[in-house]
Amino acid sequence: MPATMRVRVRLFGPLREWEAADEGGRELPLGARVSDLVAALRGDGGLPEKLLMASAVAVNQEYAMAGRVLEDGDEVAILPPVSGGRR
Amino acid sequence: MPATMRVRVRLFGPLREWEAADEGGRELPLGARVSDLVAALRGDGGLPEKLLMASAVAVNQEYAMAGRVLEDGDEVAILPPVSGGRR
Amino acid sequence: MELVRERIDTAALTQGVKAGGDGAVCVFDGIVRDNTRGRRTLHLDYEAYEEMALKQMRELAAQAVERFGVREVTLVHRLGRLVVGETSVLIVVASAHRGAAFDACRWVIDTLKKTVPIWKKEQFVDGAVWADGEPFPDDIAGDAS
Amino acid sequence: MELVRERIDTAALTQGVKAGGDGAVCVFDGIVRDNTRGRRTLHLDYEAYEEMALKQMRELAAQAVERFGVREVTLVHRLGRLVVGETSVLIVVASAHRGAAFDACRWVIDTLKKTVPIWKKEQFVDGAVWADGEPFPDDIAGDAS
Repeated sequence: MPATMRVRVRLFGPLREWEAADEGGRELPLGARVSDLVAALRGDGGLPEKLLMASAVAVNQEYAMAGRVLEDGDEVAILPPVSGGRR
Repeated sequence: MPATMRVRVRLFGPLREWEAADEGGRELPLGARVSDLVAALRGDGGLPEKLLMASAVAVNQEYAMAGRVLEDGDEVAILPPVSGGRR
Repeated sequence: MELVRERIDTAALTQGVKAGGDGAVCVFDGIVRDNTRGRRTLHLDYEAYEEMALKQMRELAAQAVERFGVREVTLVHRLGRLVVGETSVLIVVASAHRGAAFDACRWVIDTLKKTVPIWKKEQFVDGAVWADGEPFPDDIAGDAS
Repeated sequence: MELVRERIDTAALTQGVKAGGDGAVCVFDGIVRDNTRGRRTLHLDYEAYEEMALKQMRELAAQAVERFGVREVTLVHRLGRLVVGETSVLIVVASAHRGAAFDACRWVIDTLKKTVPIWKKEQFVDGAVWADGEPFPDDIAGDAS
């Protein structure tokens, strides 16, 4: 039995416009990092590379680095460049 | 008959507290400059030297330099450092 | 710190903050403009990663108090559909002195625009687009790239 | 631009300025603090060389529009007796962009405090003194010294 975990993936802003935007749980091998999840999303295709490149990632509502190790049940959000406020 | 003119002298802020603060007209020789009027006020005594040193002068509601030549009927205001607004 | 869906009551929020030791209140009122680079705007739709945005807004306000020594920072952002002239974000900083009030107010709006997870879609007469957004600061950018 | 003897209605003045092209309003509200360097203030009395102060305030506003490219500057100063918590000066700057709004607002209050002929006397529990005031800028200082 392979050692896996599930994380919840959330997409926001312009990333919600793409069909690939499944907001559900995602199975990952134990010990997977933020970068592994991003690679998996990229592998799915469907999300525009340019936007993905410019995006940040938050784990459990805090910004997280690419090397951050994920845990079962984590909420991982892909955040395109933000545009709150007003110019 | 000496050639003289009259200017109106006005004092503001802390300068109003001194007894010398006569706000009336003042006779000056024709061609007198801002610096001559200030010297005359200084000669009267009664105005604190420190405050006078820190003050600016306005002629007809515009800041004026010491060398400005006065004209008959000018309004000359001695303005201590201003303190409007709030820190 | 609040995310709201109704109109932001600038007057009430501004009046509410003053205390006896304050000598300066600096307010930033961000409002929906009628155009972006000359293209006429009909309305804007703001959305947020709400749980995270609120957390970030609270942190921003606390950091501003600590960094600039101001007494209080109030920060409200509106979500949903806004029309021209409406307030999208309001920042009120109360402080004993004016320099700190200005500095803190500006730092809060500048930082909010780069880090708080809120996005806006602009509806023009001839189509809708998501605003580009600002690049993330370096300390956040370890990321999906 | 106004010198007034009644309460300054911050809310009304702030609401009144917005126009369609504005994306940012920066407000500075200068209020009477309850102390000066720890000494408890009862009230302040502001007085002005009114004709000149008004002229200077109009010039300040016009210069701010020209220097910073903002759309509009509103500037009101109160005279007479003010108690703690009351607004002595209100500056409202409306602009398409926030940087110019902040810069203009700050420049107006900084310049006003150095050049507009207004003075205040502070009444403390144990006596009254005229506020020191700020030294005049070099371009004004040719003067009574």
